[in-house]
Order: sequence, then structure tokens, then C-alpha cells
Amino acid sequence: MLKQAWNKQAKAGIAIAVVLALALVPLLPGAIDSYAFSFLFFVFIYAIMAQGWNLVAGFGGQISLGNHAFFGLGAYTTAILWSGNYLWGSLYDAYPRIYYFDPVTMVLGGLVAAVAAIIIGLPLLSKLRGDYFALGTLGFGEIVKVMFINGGDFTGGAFGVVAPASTFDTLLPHYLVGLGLMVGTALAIRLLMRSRYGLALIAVRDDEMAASANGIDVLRVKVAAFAGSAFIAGIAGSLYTCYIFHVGPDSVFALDWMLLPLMMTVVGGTGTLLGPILGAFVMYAVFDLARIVVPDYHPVISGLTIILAMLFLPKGLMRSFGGKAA
Amino acid sequence: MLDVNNLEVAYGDVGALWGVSIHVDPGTIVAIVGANGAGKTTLLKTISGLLKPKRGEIFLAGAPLAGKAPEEIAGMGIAHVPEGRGLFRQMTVLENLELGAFQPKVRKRFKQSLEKAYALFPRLKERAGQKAGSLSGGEQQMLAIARATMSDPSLLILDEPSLGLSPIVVQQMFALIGTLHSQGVTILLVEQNIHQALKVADYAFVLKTGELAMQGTGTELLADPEIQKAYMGVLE
Amino acid sequence: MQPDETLLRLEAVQKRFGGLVVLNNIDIAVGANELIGLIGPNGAGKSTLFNLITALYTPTQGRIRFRGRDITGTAPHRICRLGIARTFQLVRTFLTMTAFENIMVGAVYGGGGRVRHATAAAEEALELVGLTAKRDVRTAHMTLSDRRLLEIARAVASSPALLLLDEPMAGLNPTEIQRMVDVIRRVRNERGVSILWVEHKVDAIMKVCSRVIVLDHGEKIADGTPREIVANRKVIEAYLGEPAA
Amino acid sequence: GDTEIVIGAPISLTGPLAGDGKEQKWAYEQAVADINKAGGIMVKSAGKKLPVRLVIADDESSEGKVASALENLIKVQKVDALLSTHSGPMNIAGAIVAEKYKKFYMITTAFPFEWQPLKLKYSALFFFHPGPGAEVPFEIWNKLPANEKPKNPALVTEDSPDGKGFGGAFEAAAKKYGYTFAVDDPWAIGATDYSALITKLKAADVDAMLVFGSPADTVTLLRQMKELGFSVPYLHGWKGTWTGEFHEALGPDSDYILTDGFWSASYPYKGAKELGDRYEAEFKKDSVTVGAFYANAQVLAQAIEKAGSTDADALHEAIFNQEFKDTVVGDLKFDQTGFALIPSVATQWWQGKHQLIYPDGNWTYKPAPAWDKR
Amino acid sequence: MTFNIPPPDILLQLSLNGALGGAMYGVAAVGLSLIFGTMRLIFLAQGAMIILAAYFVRALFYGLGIDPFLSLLIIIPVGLVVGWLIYQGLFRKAAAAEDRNISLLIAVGLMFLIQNLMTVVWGGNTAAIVTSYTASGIEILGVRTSFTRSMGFLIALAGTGLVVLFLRKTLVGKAVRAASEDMEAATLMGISPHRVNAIAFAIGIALAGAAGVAVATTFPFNPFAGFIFSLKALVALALGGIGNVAGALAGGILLGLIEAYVQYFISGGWTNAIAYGVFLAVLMFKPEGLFSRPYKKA
Ligand SMILES: Nc1ncnc2c1ncn2[C@@H]1O[C@H](COP(=O)(O)OP(=O)(O)OP(=O)(O)O)[C@@H](O)[C@H]1O
Ligand SMILES: Nc1ncnc2c1ncn2[C@@H]1O[C@H](COP(=O)(O)OP(=O)(O)OP(=O)(O)O)[C@@H](O)[C@H]1O
Ligand SMILES: [Mg+2]
Ligand SMILES: [Mg+2]
Repeated sequence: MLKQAWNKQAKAGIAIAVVLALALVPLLPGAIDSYAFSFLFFVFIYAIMAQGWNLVAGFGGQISLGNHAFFGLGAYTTAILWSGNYLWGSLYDAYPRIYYFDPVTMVLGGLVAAVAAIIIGLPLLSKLRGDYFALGTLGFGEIVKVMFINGGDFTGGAFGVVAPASTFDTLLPHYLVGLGLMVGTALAIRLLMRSRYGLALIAVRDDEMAASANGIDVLRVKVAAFAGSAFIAGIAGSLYTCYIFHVGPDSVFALDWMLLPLMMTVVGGTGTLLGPILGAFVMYAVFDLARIVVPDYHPVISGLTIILAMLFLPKGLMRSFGGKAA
Repeated sequence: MLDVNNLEVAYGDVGALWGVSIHVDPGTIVAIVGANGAGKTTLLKTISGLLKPKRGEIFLAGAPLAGKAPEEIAGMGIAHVPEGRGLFRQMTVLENLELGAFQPKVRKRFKQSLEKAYALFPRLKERAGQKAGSLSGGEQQMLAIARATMSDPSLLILDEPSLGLSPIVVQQMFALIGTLHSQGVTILLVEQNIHQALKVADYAFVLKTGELAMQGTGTELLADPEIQKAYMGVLE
Repeated sequence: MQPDETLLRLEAVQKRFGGLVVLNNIDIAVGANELIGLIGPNGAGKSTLFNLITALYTPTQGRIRFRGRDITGTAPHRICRLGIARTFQLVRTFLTMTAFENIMVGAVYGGGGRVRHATAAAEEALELVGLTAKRDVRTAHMTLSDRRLLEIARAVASSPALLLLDEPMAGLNPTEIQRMVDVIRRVRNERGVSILWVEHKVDAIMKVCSRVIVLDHGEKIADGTPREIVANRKVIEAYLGEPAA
Repeated sequence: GDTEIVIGAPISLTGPLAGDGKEQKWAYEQAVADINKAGGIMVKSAGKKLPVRLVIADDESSEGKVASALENLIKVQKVDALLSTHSGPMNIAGAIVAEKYKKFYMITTAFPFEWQPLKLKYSALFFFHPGPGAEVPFEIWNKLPANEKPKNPALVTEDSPDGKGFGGAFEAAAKKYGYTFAVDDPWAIGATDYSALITKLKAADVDAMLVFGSPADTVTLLRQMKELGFSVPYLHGWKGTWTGEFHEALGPDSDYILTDGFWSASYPYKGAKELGDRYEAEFKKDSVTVGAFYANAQVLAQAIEKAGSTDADALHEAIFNQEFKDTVVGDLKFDQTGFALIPSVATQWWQGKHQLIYPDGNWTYKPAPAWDKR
Repeated sequence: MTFNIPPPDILLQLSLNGALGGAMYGVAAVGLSLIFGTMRLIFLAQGAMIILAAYFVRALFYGLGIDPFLSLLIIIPVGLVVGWLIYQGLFRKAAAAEDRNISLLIAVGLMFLIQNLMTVVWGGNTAAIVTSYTASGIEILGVRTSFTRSMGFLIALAGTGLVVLFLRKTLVGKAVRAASEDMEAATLMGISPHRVNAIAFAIGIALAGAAGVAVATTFPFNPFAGFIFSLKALVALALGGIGNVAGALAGGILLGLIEAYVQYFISGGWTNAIAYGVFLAVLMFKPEGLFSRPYKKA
């Protein structure tokens, strides 16, 4: 008991220390222009995505293979609002500075994804369970991609949408917003899991029939988790657009945006709060290192790493080294 | 037939059995009784290889079972009807019975075994083409036992076979245990229905929180005041 | 019985799976604060009946009324919130949760209460079944009998008017059976809950229940006091058999 | 740097486009080696000739990964200027990153209709324009005798940014030259069955096809046309038809097929033939692209010399509105948007070789007979 | 766009060629179905295995002069062994674990690994085989169609038939189904669950080998061409009903028909969207697949 309490406190302490350290990184001389800085920024994006996947799959027990579609929806929403000529014209022309991480645009990116998740989640989740749901979401991802390719001028077709990059001058705000969103997502999920909603989510994961017999609206809980996961993915997509300035179907609807966060979560520890973040740090570091050290065949190394991690760390880092998970 | 010496089993760090030894003579019915959580299921699972013991040894007809996989142990003639029945719910009743006779030794006698099983459980014959998962609780238990007899085992392990059975079927089941016994099958029986179990058993062991508390012939234990007090409390 | 006292009423309920009629033309009425035993051979349709009442299945014919209101086709979670709670034949606890969290699910969602209020209800329910000492144990690590008790506590925590128990004594030894009997009596007496109780431990049913309903092959074949039931030839033939000893 | 000039390039070393990436890498390496052989680049600010070092980062054949590759080149490798990778969408992604970090990104192989609207300051592009490029087949048709002129031409393209862009250009050109397409249909990338499309073409009595697609898709289409006994006298391919693999996968069936290209070793320009010979010696086949990549490096080197530094603004001044002479693609004249046009090439496959038809063809076009008469 | 009803000969042509093309998805789906049905694993590396087999066929053809269809005699046994080894080496441990994500990710890792190893060994360019019968046509029902695709169809039919017989009729086949459902119970029957999983994997990979022959003789391919096969095979799998092996082949053929009709009547740009739309609709409204009979009592 005592040991457990200490363990918990120690974990929280380490987490706070790491966040503080990350927040202070920009103060180091030369840090902002270093590769490590953009490396960390990418880690944040993947950690947010992983966190979103963990919400629906780790805590909710519904394996979604369609989170890349929500990422893409968030990314496109941001890019279209910001550079297109829809609604009230180009946001960028109207407000030349606030388009970066404009909270309204970002939340809209998340909302569009969440609404899509509700529209697709209601029929899917009321009909499909387990593997069938996983397959369904995979199909959904492909459909969204094809729809965007065929979306005409509105989506920029197969070419996509470009936002003006000329005003970029430093990665600092990206870094800070990314860090803030990563920490914020983790805190939000922690709060959520301690609320009555978290109770219902775990109950549904453990036994749907018993959950419904105890008064839980199973479909609503599942759809809400799916939509929450999509919201997080949409925000991550929005953040990515602010960095990349060009969204196209092949880049933001790439399966990587689903597979890598999934893998990071499993490596870190499915159904744990810090696992997805830890997994994102470790795995992205491995991939990036491989890319720099052995550029000609780094995917081979990445593939091997995934296999080895799954063979030898199937429970995830958090559970293998961090004692029992929260 | 079966010798268990000084068995110790744990789930992770949590011990479940401490130094349990039992002995089963060929052709007898041996009952293991005890409260919930006493470790009865744990003992049976360890014998059939589903759990690995921390310490101790198990011999079947003199052959050590240590380190053997469950399927190998099954091949040596142990049939285990597990607590949760372990039916193949998506497969038909008939297919379940066929798989009961999976081992090469008994495949040839499949037809006779099937008739024998149907004779014991006519309900199963009616349901032969139905998915096992759609049977009622009691029907499923019947199927599980019938399936175990298909392999013509030398040692039949039953974990709470009367669980969820109606009184008539319970009676039939104990009669069946008697029949199998008279055919020379050795039976290791775990039961909550202590009265019935001790009545059919030649010998019985009482487990208490993972340790052997008592042993004796069925009649001895039935008469024991301790046992009566502890496990057969009359309803008020 | 007065109609307004009737809590649950099944009217000519039928359930078919494909061509197989599992329940046929069942009429059952459960009054307030009754403790009714439901017995019958394996496959008679007892669990199916429960699944119909809690809306996990929908009847192919007939109506189900609760407090006079037609609840046929209502979603399972609403049934619970209306005041019908149940346990399962194969225990279904939330395995990764602690005992207390399990009960909280019933208290918060079934009881429809606020979290603070629900906490008190959950503690009470835990106390009622005598599991207070196991409050923070994960149910994956609990024994079968404790999980059965826990299921009852979880159901009770949702403050039901009607509780459906599906073989709560299966797999329990006599001592534990006695404990279970006590719990069931307390639930009925202290909480004023009506209970419909499926069980094969006939002696327990006969001792405790005021009324017993017998199903056989999907038909209701008897409905009466325990005394009437044990003497009913049909029931003896179909189910009880001649007294063993 | 003061002692050397570091030039970075994202290249598809892995992933589906790794094959093309290998060719591109070879071309850049040749160009840098040749520059260094000549003593390097004269840089005014250093006051001497500086050697060039080429560093490469893998873009994994993915638009999304180009950004990471460039972050790596700019921040870890500290490159002074950049050369492009080789597909349109990836180069757009790359140009945007370069714009962010104010490093000059010298591009070839991207379509101006994708790049020009971005109005980027720190990248320049030379390539053929699908506008004039798309006119090539019509120019060729105009010179054909009346009985060989297509009556029912068809346009079939893959469903990709380039495919769509090109499709649009073809449609515009057809209008200009007075042709209408009897069939105008895209196919999904990686489609395995083209029988429905072929049935459609057959039903429309098509006698000429303009095809834009990857090598694998184009080969599958052609094979299936043969299987179904459908052939057209004039079949002109873009992107998928010029590689050696195309010829290998079709064998003699590749004869008569016309293909695009943006370079030819038979160009009269300085160094073209020599580069072509080197390529043939190394890879045992000819190429219709490596010259463009080689020229890309030539342009950047000349621009650095002109600008006297690798500063992005200085390079912008040195390239926009300027002319570059004697590259292996000839003279390049960049306009005020930073775009320079190179001619589009049309060749006809004949016994495994590209025979130049347009421009200035020394080879006369042969219409394809039916499959069983070849 | 106009919806002219085409003449019957064109319809026949569309249908025949669509069906033959779809059988390719079918072969891929049958192997996937077996692995999915027994291990509940979405084996995303199946497409990569098919391409690996195609490269192997090519090496046998150009290296040793072995005819691609004849090389089935080598590919199938090798596939069986490789499948067995892959299971024992990579999936044995994961199959016992409850977390299904782990085996999914191992499959993803394997896919990355194989794709990129192929790139390293054979380069990323398109590869192909040219034989005497490449691109030759034959007449079926008065309709001209591809010889190699017809052969692929036969391979698909034979492979599926054998697998179905194995699962339905043999005791080992039933054991494969049993172990996939309840591993612990299966062991108590004397069934070695790992052995039956390995059998399922071996057959699955052998079928990928057969599909590889069909692919190599028909299409040019590159190391990354397999993924689309995996996706299409998944669609075919769902159309046919998950775990329904014969249905997987039928699902593949149906998918081929859908694609052909969409390409002809609407536009090639929509084939994928419509195919995936049908896939979703089937999952939702008929999750047991289009070809499974509703359960009837004896
Ligand atoms: N999978 C498991 N993990 C951890 N502990 C377990 C596990 N299974 C059983 N136990 C514990 O081991 C002890 C013995 O359990 P076992 O199931 O053998 O008892 P039993 O005598 O069969 O009881 P019952 O009559 O309820 O079936 C109990 O304390 C139980 O909680
Ligand atoms: N989903 C289903 N599909 C087909 N048949 C079913 C289904 N559910 C139950 N049955 C059949 O309905 C009958 C009644 O089953 P039920 O589970 O209600 O019996 P029960 O009275 O609870 O029996 P027990 O006492 O053995 O638990 C059985 O014959 C069973 O096979
Ligand atoms: Mg037990
Ligand atoms: Mg029941």
C-alpha cells in the first residue's frame, strides 16, 4: 500500500518535472533552431494522436483503425478555413496574425472530426463489435480519403490545399502549443477517467451486457469515446496544418497517422495515462535515429523494432517498468 | 493411478496451494471438497497442465507430468471438464463431440462413443446440429461431460459438474458417475454438492484455503461432525 | 391481486429463435415486495425470460408492463433506470474494476444519482452483502461467491423496485448458500424490493419464497405456494423427481 | 560555410519511389563530382573556389516525410542550399518548408500549375509546362497524313494530382486543336483490372490514347489491352512509359508506344551526350530524365557563383528573371515567377530504344498495327 | 453522364472480366480469412507476402527457367514452411496474449520489414515477368479474356476448395476452428493450439504464394504493390463473411464485378469509394456476410 502510494506520487512527480523541463527547453541557447526542437514538436503531435487512440481503444475497448481520417479532417478544416475562399473568405487575409493556432479554427477542426465520428459511429457502433468495428473504421478511413480526392475545388482534389507559408518565422509557438496540447489532453483524459463518465467507459469495456443492465447507455458511451478520440485527432491535424502549410490526401490521410500512434500506445502501455506519451517519445526517437543513421534501409530497422517491441514488451513500457498501471 | 506430492501453486505472487498431496487409486472415485476459493479448481488445472506448479510433482500411473503441455497430458488419458465448461460455442454439438475424440488413440471408436454419449444424454442427440453456444446452461454442462467421455479417459476430472443442473439432471449425473465408475474409469471429482459427492466417493480430500485439512473415506467424512458443521450447515 | 399493486406483468409473452419456440404464452404477475422463486428444468427458458424483461431480447409476441407502463422494446439501460435490476447466470462483473467501483456503476447509472449520493448508496450496498472488507480488491482476484454477492450489491445499489436473480447460488457450498439466503432476505426486507429468483437449489427456494413459478419447455406449468408446488405431480415429473433420500 | 558549400537534397531512398530516387541521386552525384573536378564554385564572400558537398536525406517517397527530411538537412546537416526531390506533390511540400526556413530550394519536376500559385520566394522551378507539354501529341497529329489522323482519341489518367492536372491540360489542348475525346476517364491508382475501361474504349471505337499513369498501371493496362485483343494505332504515355522497366515488362510489345520525357541524350547541348553515355555505361539502358536532375544542380551552382553567396535572398535575385546558359537541358530563362520552361519530349519505343520524334525528330512515327500483325 | 444500357455482349464481357479480376482479390482474401478466422488477426502483411512470392516466382523464372505456373509446386510447399515459421517465430507468443493489438502490430512490423527488404534486395522499381503466354488472350463463352487471369481464377477456385474441404471435413480442420475459439478448452481435448494456429498460418501463407503466382504472371509489381491487395482482400473478406472461407472467394469475385461496373457506368475515380461503401454497408447490415445462410435449427 505504502509502496503503491509512493509509486503513484513518484510517477506524478516525474511527469511534472519532465513537463517543466520541456517547457524550459526553448530557453536553452540555440534550442529553437535545433533539429531536436522540431523532433520534439513531432513527438507532441504523435503523443496527442496516441492519447486520442488510447481513449477509444485503451480505455473504451473499441479498436479504431480510422483515426487517420479524423486527423485528416482536422487538418483539412484548418487549411480550408485559413486559405480557401469559403464562408467569409480567407482567414489569413482577414486576420494576418491569428491564423496560427487560432483557437476557433482549431476547435472547429476538432469538431468537424467529432461530428464525422458521431455520424459514422452511431451506425457502426450500434451494429458492430470488436474486429468488425475495427474493419469498419478502416473502410471509413479509405472512403473519406477518396471523397477528398474527388472533392473538386473545395478540397483541392488530389492536390490538396495550401496555406501561406511565407509568414512563418519560428517554430517556437508551434512547440509551445504542441506541448500545451499534449499536456492538456493528458490532463483532460485524467479528469475524464476519474469522473462518472470514466466509470461508464471502463464498465462498457469490461462487459457491455452487464453495463447496459446497470443503466449505462452503452451506445452513447461508446460513440462519445469515439467522438472524443476523433476530436483529439482533429486538433492534432489542425496543429499539423499550422506546421506543414500543405495538406493533401496522401499526406494527411496516410495510414501512418493511425498505425504509428497505435503502435506508440501499445509500446507505452494501452489503457494507461502516460503510456501513449512515453511510447511516442521512445518510438519516434528510434525511427528518427534510424532515418538519420541508416537512411538507405531505415524502414527495415523500424519494422524490426516494432516486431521486437511487441515480442518482448507486449504489456507496454508503463506496465513492464513502471509497476502496476494506474 | 494419480499421485500428487507436495504441490505448491501461485498466481503471480499470490499463493493458492501450499504443499498439497493427494493420491487416487485406479478404479476409484475420489472427491475433493472445500469452500469457494479453497483451491480446488487450481489443483485440477495444475494436474491437467493448465497451470504450472511452483514446487511439487505429479505422476500419472508412475509417469511424471512435470513440464508437459496440457494437450500432451490429455493424450496420456486425462479428460478434464473445466469449471466454465469450455465448449466451442460456435461449433455444433456434434462437432464438439467429435473434438472430444480428437486424440488419435480414440478416433477409431468414435461411433460407439457417440452412441454411448447420446444414450446418456438424449437431449444432445436432438440438438446435434445446433451451435453449442445456443444451448441452455444445463444443456451445455451435459455437452461438456459428454464430450469428456468421448476420449474414453483413464482419469476423468470433473470440476463442479452439477453446477447449474436441475435436480433430476443432478441425480442422472451422479448415476452416470456411478456408471462410469463401474466401467472402471477413475474419477477425480470436485463438488459443492458435498453430500452427494461424499456419498459416491470412495475417498475424499478436504481443502481449506489452499491446504489439505482432512481426508478419509466418503462415509467417514460424511459422519464427521466437523464437516457437518462446516460444510453442510442445515438451512435455518 | 389489485392491478395497481402489480409491479411487473407479462402478458402472453412468446419468444422464438428461428423456428424454435423457447417461451410460449407466458403470463406472470409480480406484486410489490414479493419474493418469487422461478424454477424449471434446464432449457425451460428461465434465463430467456429474464433477458426479455431486461430487454436484452425482444419478445416475438406479447407485452411486458412495469408499474402499468408498457416497457416492451425499451432499451436495456432505461429498464434498469426504471427500477429493474438483475444478476447473470454466468457472473458478469467488471473485471478490471475494484469491488467498490463495480457497485458505483450500479449506483451512479442505475440509480441515476449524483456521484456524492451514489457513494453513500454504494457503501450501503457493500455493507448489505458483507463485502466491505474487499472494497478495494479488483474483482478479477475475487472468488466466485464473492463475485456473486458483488453482483447483487451492484444491482441493489441502483435502488431497484424489482430484482431478478439468475442462479445466485450455483457453485456455492451450504455455508455460502446460507449467507446468500440471508442477503436475499435482507434485500427484500430492508429494501422492500420485489425479487424474482431463478434457482436449482430447490430447498432454498422452498424455504424462503412465498410463491413459486415453474416453467417447463417454455410453458408455465405451475404457479403457487411452495407447499402446492412440491405436491404438484406435473412439477415432480418434469423437474423435482422423486425425493432422493 | 567558409571552407565548403553544403548542398542538401531530399531523395526517395526508400518507399515506392525508391527506384526513381536512385536515378536522381546518381545524377546529383555526377553533377557535384563534375563541379568539384573543376575546382568547386567561386564564392565572392569567401574569395575563393569552394568545394561542394552533397548530403542526402530520405523522404520515404511520402509528401508527409519531406518536411522531416528537410528539417534534418537544414538543422542537423546545416546545408547552405537545397535541390529538389522528384515528384510534384513532394516538391510542393519541400518548397513550403524551404520557404519557412529561408533556404533556397531549386526544383525540377513539379508542375507549374501547382507551384506557381504559391508565389514562393525561395524556390525556383524549371520543367515543361503541361500547357505546351500537352500540345505535343496534337502537334504530332497535325503533321500526320489525313488517313493516320486520329478520329476518336481517348484520354485516360490515374487519379492523382499530376494525373488530374495533366488531364485538364490535355482537355484544354484538345479544344484548342479541335479534337474531342471519345472517352475521358480516370482510374484509381493501383487498379488491377482495366477490362471495364477497355470495354468502354472498344465500344467507343477509340483509335488513339493519351495515357498518364505509373509504370505498373500502364503496363497492366497495355497487357490487358492485348489480352482482350484491343489496340490503337497511336498510344502516347506519360510518366509510366519512359522507364527501362516499362520496356522490360512488355518486351517487344513496347514497340510503337510513344512516350514523354523531359530530356534526351541526343540533345545538341553541351554535356548531354557525355552524360547519356555515362548513364548507359552504368545502367545498361538509356534515360530520358537524368539530364534534368543534372541540370538542376548545374543551375544551383551557377546561381551561387552569380550571387556570391548561398543566402536565399541573394539566390532569389540570381535566379528570378535570369538566364542560365549551357546546361545539359540547354539554355534556361527564368521568368519573374521563377519558372523556366523546358521543352517536352516525345519519343517512340523501337527495339528497346527511345527514338526522338518531337521536337526535331530524326525518326518518323510508325502507327501500330493490330497486336497479331506486329 | 448517360446511362445507356449496353448491349448484352458488352455486359457479358464486363461481367466475365470483372469476375476473373476479382478472383485475384479472392485468393488473397481466402488466406486472410483463414488467419483472421482462426487467430482473429488482421494480417496486414498478407499483401506483402503475395508480392514476396511474386519476386520469388520471378527469380525462379529468370534464374532457373522454371515456368511460373509450374513453380506452384515449389511455392506452395515453401509457403507452408514459411507460414509455419512465421507463426512459430512471431505470432506464437502473441496468440496466447489477450491483447489483439499486439499481433496486429507484429503484422504491421512484418509488412514494413518485408516491403523494405524487398526494396533493398530488388530495388524499388517495377518488376515483371514476360513469358510466352504473357498478355495472351483466350475465348470463354464467346468472350475474349486473359489467359493468365483465367489461370489465376482456376488457382483461386482450387485453393479455396481445398481449404474448405480441409476445415469442414477433416478432424484437424475442425481442431483449427476449435482452437481459435477457446484455446484452453482445445488443449484439454489434446489439441495443441499452437500447432493448429501454425497450420492456419502455413495454409494462409501458402495461399499467398499461390496468389503470388497469379499476380506475377498478370501484373508488373513493386515491393509496395501488396498493400492494396491487403485492403481489397479485407473488403472481399467482409463481403463474404468473416471466417467464411468460401465466402471470401465469392466476396472477391463480387468486388471485382462491382469495380468493373462502377468503372464502366460511373467513373474509375469512384471505384474505391463505392467498393468501400459497399464494404461498410455489408458490415453494418449483414455482418455475417452476403453468402452465409441464416442459422436454421435441425
Ligand atoms: N486467475 C487467477 N489469478 C489470481 N488469483 C486467482 C486466479 N484464479 C484463482 N485465484 C485465487 O486462487 C484461490 C483458489 O481459487 P480456486 O479457483 O482454485 O478455488 P476453488 O476452490 O475452485 O473455488 P470455487 O469453488 O469458487 O470454484 C482463490 O483465492 C482465488 O481468488
Ligand atoms: N440466442 C439463442 N438462440 C437459439 N436458442 C436459444 C438462444 N438462447 C436460448 N436458446 C434456447 O432456449 C432454451 C431456453 O434457454 P434458457 O437459457 O432460457 O434456459 P434456462 O431455463 O435458463 O436453463 P438453465 O437452467 O439450464 O440455465 C434452450 O433450449 C436454449 O438452447
Ligand atoms: Mg472452482
Ligand atoms: Mg439459465
